[in-house]
Amino acid sequence: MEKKIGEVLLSVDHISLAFGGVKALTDICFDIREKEVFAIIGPNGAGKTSMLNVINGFYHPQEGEITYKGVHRKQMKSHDAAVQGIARTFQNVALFKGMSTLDNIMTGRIIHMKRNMFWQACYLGPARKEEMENREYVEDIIEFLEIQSIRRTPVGRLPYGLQKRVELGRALAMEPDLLLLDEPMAGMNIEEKQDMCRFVLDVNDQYGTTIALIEHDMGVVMDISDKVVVLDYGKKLAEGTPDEVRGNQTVIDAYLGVPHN
Amino acid sequence: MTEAAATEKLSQVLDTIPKLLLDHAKKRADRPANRLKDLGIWQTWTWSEVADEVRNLACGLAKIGFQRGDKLAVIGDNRPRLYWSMVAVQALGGIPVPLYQDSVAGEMVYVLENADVKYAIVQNQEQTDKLLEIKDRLPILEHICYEEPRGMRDYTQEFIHYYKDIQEKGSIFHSENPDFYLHEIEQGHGSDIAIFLYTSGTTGKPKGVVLTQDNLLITSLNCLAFDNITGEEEVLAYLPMAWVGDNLFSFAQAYVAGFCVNCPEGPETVMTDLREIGPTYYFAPPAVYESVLTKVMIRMEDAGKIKRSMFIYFMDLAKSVGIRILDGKSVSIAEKVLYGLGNLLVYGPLRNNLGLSRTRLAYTAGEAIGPEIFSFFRSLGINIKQLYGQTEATVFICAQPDGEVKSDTVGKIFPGVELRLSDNNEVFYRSPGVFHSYYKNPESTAETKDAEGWVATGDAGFIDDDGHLKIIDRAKDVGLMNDDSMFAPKYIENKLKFFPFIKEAVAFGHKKDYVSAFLCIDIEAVGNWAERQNLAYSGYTDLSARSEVYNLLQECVETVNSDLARDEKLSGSQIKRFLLLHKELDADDGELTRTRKVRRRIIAEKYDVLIDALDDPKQTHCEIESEMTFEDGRTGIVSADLQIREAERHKTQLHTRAA
Amino acid sequence: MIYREAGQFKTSYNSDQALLPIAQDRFFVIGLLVVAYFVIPFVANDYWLDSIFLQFFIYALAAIGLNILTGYAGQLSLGTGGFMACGAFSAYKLATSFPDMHIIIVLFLAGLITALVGMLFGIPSLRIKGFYLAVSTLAAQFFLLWLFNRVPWFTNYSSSGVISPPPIKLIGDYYITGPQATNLTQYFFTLTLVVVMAFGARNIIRGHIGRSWMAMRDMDIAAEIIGISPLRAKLSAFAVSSFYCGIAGALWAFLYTETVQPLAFEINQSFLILFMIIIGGLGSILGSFFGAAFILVLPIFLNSAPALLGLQLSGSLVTHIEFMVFGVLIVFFLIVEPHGLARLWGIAKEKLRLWPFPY
Amino acid sequence: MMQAFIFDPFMMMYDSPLFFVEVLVSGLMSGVMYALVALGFVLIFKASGVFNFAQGAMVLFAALTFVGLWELGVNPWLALILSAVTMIGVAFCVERIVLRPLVNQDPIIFFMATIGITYFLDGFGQTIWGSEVRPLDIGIPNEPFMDFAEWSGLYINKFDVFATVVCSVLVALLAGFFTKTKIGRALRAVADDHQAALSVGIPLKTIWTIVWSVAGIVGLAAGILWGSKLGVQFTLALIAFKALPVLILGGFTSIPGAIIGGLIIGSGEKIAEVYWGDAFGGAIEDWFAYVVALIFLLFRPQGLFGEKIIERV
Repeated sequence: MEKKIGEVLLSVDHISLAFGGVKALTDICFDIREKEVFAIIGPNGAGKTSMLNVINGFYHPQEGEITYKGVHRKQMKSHDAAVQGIARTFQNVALFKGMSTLDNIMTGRIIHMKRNMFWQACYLGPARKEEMENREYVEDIIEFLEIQSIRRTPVGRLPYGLQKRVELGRALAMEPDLLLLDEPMAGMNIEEKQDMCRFVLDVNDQYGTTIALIEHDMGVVMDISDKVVVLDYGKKLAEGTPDEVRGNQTVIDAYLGVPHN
Repeated sequence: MTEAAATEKLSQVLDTIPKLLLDHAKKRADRPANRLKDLGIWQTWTWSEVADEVRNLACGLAKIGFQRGDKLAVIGDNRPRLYWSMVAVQALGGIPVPLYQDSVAGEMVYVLENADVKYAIVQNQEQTDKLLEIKDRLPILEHICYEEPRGMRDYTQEFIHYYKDIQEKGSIFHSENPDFYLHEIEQGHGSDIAIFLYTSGTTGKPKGVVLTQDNLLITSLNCLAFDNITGEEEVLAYLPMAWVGDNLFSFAQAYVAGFCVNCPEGPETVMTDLREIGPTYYFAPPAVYESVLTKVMIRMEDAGKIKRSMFIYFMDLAKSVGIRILDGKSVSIAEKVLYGLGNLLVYGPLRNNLGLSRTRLAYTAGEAIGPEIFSFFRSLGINIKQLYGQTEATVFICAQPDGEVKSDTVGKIFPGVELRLSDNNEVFYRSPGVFHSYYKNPESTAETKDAEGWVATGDAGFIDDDGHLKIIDRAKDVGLMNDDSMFAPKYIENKLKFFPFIKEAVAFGHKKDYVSAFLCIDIEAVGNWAERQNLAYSGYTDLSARSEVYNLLQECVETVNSDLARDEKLSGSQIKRFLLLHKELDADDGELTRTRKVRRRIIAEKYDVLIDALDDPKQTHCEIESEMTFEDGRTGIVSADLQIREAERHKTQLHTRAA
Repeated sequence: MIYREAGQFKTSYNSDQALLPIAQDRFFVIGLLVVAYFVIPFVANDYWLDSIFLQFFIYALAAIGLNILTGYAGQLSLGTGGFMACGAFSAYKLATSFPDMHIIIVLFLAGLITALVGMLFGIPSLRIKGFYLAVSTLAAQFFLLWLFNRVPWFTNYSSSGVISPPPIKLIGDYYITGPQATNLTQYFFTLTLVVVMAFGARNIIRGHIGRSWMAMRDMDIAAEIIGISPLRAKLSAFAVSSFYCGIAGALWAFLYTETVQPLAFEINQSFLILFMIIIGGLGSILGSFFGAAFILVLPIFLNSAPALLGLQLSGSLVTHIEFMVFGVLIVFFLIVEPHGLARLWGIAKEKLRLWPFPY
Repeated sequence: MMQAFIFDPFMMMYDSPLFFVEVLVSGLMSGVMYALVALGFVLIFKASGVFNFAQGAMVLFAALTFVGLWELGVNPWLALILSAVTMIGVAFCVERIVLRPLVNQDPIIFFMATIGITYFLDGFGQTIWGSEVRPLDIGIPNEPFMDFAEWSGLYINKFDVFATVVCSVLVALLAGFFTKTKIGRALRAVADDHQAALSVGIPLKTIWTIVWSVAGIVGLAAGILWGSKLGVQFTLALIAFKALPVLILGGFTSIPGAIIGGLIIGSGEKIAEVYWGDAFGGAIEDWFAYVVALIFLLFRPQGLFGEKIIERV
């Protein structure tokens, strides 16, 4: 069925980022629109992850500006970004090893939980009520991601594929407007990849979440994304629909490392 | 008239399930009727809540045009909402037709059109897709209603409805015409047709067994009395809804007795859910008990030395003492004390881990159960009993009363049942549970049920000295060998299957000089054994080809032979030659029924090469190529070269076997 | 083995997330409380009530405090002694400035003041991690002790360093401090306080605040990116932790030693409590109790053991040996079982639940 | 009040500049001693990423052993060598018994383990050598150079000068050791990452043993110097606490940092004590260093010479 791409949610405007002398990103511009599945692709070291880090305020670009929900921002802490509805997952799973699947996903609800220390301490009335409501929300996600059977398992014991799923769950628990996925399918087997694709699409479809994902494996991306931006050596090579990008010669070269002659 | 008055009036004659529901909603309004493990906890519905849910659904169905006599298919895992839909349909004078949720679309077509199904209530997207796949072949199928919305938002066809939307419609409809629902129920009577149950059919096409409300309710009542089952029971509904057993134990009986039916989260969590609920009343086919026992043994293999020896010691003790205690026979003080200790250290914890610590009563039926499996559970203090029955009888024909439990009989004749044996030992019965007919199949009905209502079971058996029925085999399968000695394949196969290493066995001997057999190893048990022998293997086919494994199974076969040798009737049918199949028998390949019964003929056709080889004493091995279905549904060709073994056979001992 | 979980199913999130979801555990805890309230007081002599149990409860409280900071929030602190001192002196000032203030309020306020101080010294934790932080907490330790030593205002200008808390009534004629206070009153009071505060801590831990602490501990970057403000998480951890330590300190001075002096809270006290949570179990309330008990019983054992063996050892020698044993134990636990006694307990419990199966 | 804090001190400095210089110098001298202890920390941290809380205990233990042996009538030079050997032995045991089993644990665990070592060494040393205060006289008089004083009016303590000399020699040696020798380079490599060290061809455990031995010997030197200043006693172990702020200032990984940090703390402390002490009610050395360090931390967490850490995701 036809899904409606909405207004511009986040626009990246002439962003440049450098560590000491090393340029990670140079003059990047693109727009991410509501309800869109937006892919950032590129070879290793193309600056994909740095781009995400800039978007969710973990790195602060030296030049350029980011406009999110119509608000300009230059400097921002990543937890503020989270509160404003930007969630993300990490390339190498960043779960809280000491906690169970359930607790990990519950941490995603923290930004929605307000009860103060006192109520917490007696765990009565409001605090308990709040806890239960959020548990219910989380249980929906658990069912959605089909991880009921590992609800109580410490995440450390889970296989990699499942850990990634739990991490996605944690991000979803934040009820984000913009979900950043850093190589969600990295290191997965075909089956797991297919599952992950399904989940990504379902999230976009059911929760209406805008998704920006980095992917290494070009094939996967092309199937699921509405729009693709190609980075290489911190510069933007191309932007457009999967087909346009697929056709683009410079992209093919950069990707397959074909020397120009 | 007012709703209250109407309910009052109805509750005087509780001859249908919908009426019983109204009664419970009144008498035990706040007691739990259903639980479902969902979203991490056991969501609970009380009887009054269930009553409302059912009413709304029924009215909703009526609203979208459900008429008296319409058939509604129910497809999915055990879910309260699916059970409710059956009641709702009955309330409207319609007929629910539960189907096996794991059968593929192709298999469903026949049943659906044979039953003239007009409506279907299904669990989820998966089942919906199956129906859509075959819808064009089912002209009269009008409406499909799904229970779980996940992934259904793109299904915009107007004939597909969401369960809750229908209930929505229903509650509005009810508020508009309040006495419609009660009026509908009022029109229902005990003689009404309650349900179609399609027998999986070991042979040919499945047949739709028509059961009436009386069939279900009267049988249930007898059973409750027989085992004094109360409204306090907790049961776990995890067996296919399309199977008569589930219908009686976790549907009809629940509505008669008013106890609580719990539905597991999903097929893969059954064991944990079982453990959480700890049912007081439990039903399982032998296969389940068997796999449980195997798992227990395998897990104990890895236990520490002391712990294992303790386990073994107490299990031996239990075998002698526990069963006697359960049968109320006398035991010495010393034994009592020791057993108490064992109960503290082993039996209690074990029962608890298996989720059976609260189980007062456990039934097994459908197949013969292995003696040591049976005695294992009984020695733990779990009152597991056998019964004999079939769909056509609404289950009960014979059952074992407390204190009179034997592993090799199926018990005494059930209250309200008459039983007789024909001269060729076939079992006939007549009872209030006897089915109405096979739907749209008068001739089979006539074949099975005579004018006086006697039904042929097709099983051969005899009554032993204690008045217990003992089943040997399907009457038509009992064959004659060329030396005129009797050949009861099922009997032999069961004896083989009682060994943990043997998953399936098929014996051939009718009109042959000697008996020969296919064996399928139990990959879990044999694999574990192989590990302990540190014997490397690459997979099922490889493992079953190993001569070590052959030796292992040869012992089993020879034990069976010596066992058969004790019984002069069967001594002639000792196994001479056998081979291990290179693949598991699989329902997807049509070799087994959905209830894992062996489809003898199909196997005979498929593997005729092997059978010939077995029949020809000169051949020592045989090439085979066969198609098999893999986990993911793809099919492929597997080929193997199977060796054939000769087993030692024994002379007939002249004394008959001890019972 | 003793666990019978079949049939203990949860029909609401409330019961599913209960502190002790398993019935057998509930019975066990209730049993313990019954013993603590109705058996010990009537069998134990004054020595046990006054020295052992009182000390145990107070240590346990302090250990819980430190465990919240170090075990749950992952912020290593060597300033526990300082915070306890802070609690003790603020309690002293309060009690002397407002003679008829009720003891509970005194303790509560003392706790709050310590919490503020704790937050103050917690500020560096926003910039620095691990042992850098340890150093900054050492600063707290030294600075605070110096403060109470040197600034006479805190000791109400009393000439001698040693000052005793004013007698305070608990209820009616029951004194909780001072000469008229009976050991029994103090026992019940402290016991109740510890039980309540322990459950309080447990509740905070299992709520969103506790989760934010653990998230910080396990992976601070990820925590920040899911919207946990490091400022909030870390400072709240410091605050709660100091609150507990403060009250523990106040109890120590008012009920146990019955003198208020900085000496009681110097660096070794901090280490002792750190040892308690390492041995007892980082990130476990129960562990805090185990650790406290262990550290408390060990010296007693070491003192009596040689005598049992017929050896005569000088007091100083015993203390030195005590030092060595502590050192060895710490290293041992860090190597063998970093999660301490609590983890061992947990493992044993798992085994019992699975019994007779090995897994 | 205000006056006592802001006005008077500077007045005093102005009034008697010479006295100020003396204070400063003696401060610097004790700063040198702090640096010596801090050096031990830096060595180990550089090479093994372990924050060795036990450095203080090692100082005490080394000093105790030295004095103990000497008192037993062993020739002081032999005693010196023996104690050095003992420290190497200690290093060996620590690596074998504590560090190796903990390898790949996160630093905080190591840190706590070294606290364990501290307790053990304190207990062990005193169990063997007893806990009473032992005067230690290594023949360097604790008195000013009179003739220099007469000439300049500045009183500079011989012992302090000696300490400074020893210290600078040690530093020089270490610097050489780190830059010139193969092992030294390996050690530097380890600081960066363990794989690199292995690639140099020296097994990690050897490196750790070496570095702990060196730290032990530095400890010995510090112990003897401090010991002959304060007498050998338990308080030596507490010197460690003085060294911590030095580290914060200097950064955990920089030898020059340790030296300069030591000097700053040493002199700062003395000056603060002399000029502001009374205003605060005395004995502010206890915490002065720490507060300086704390304030410092807030503005430059990685210390004067430490490298800035870029966090990656």
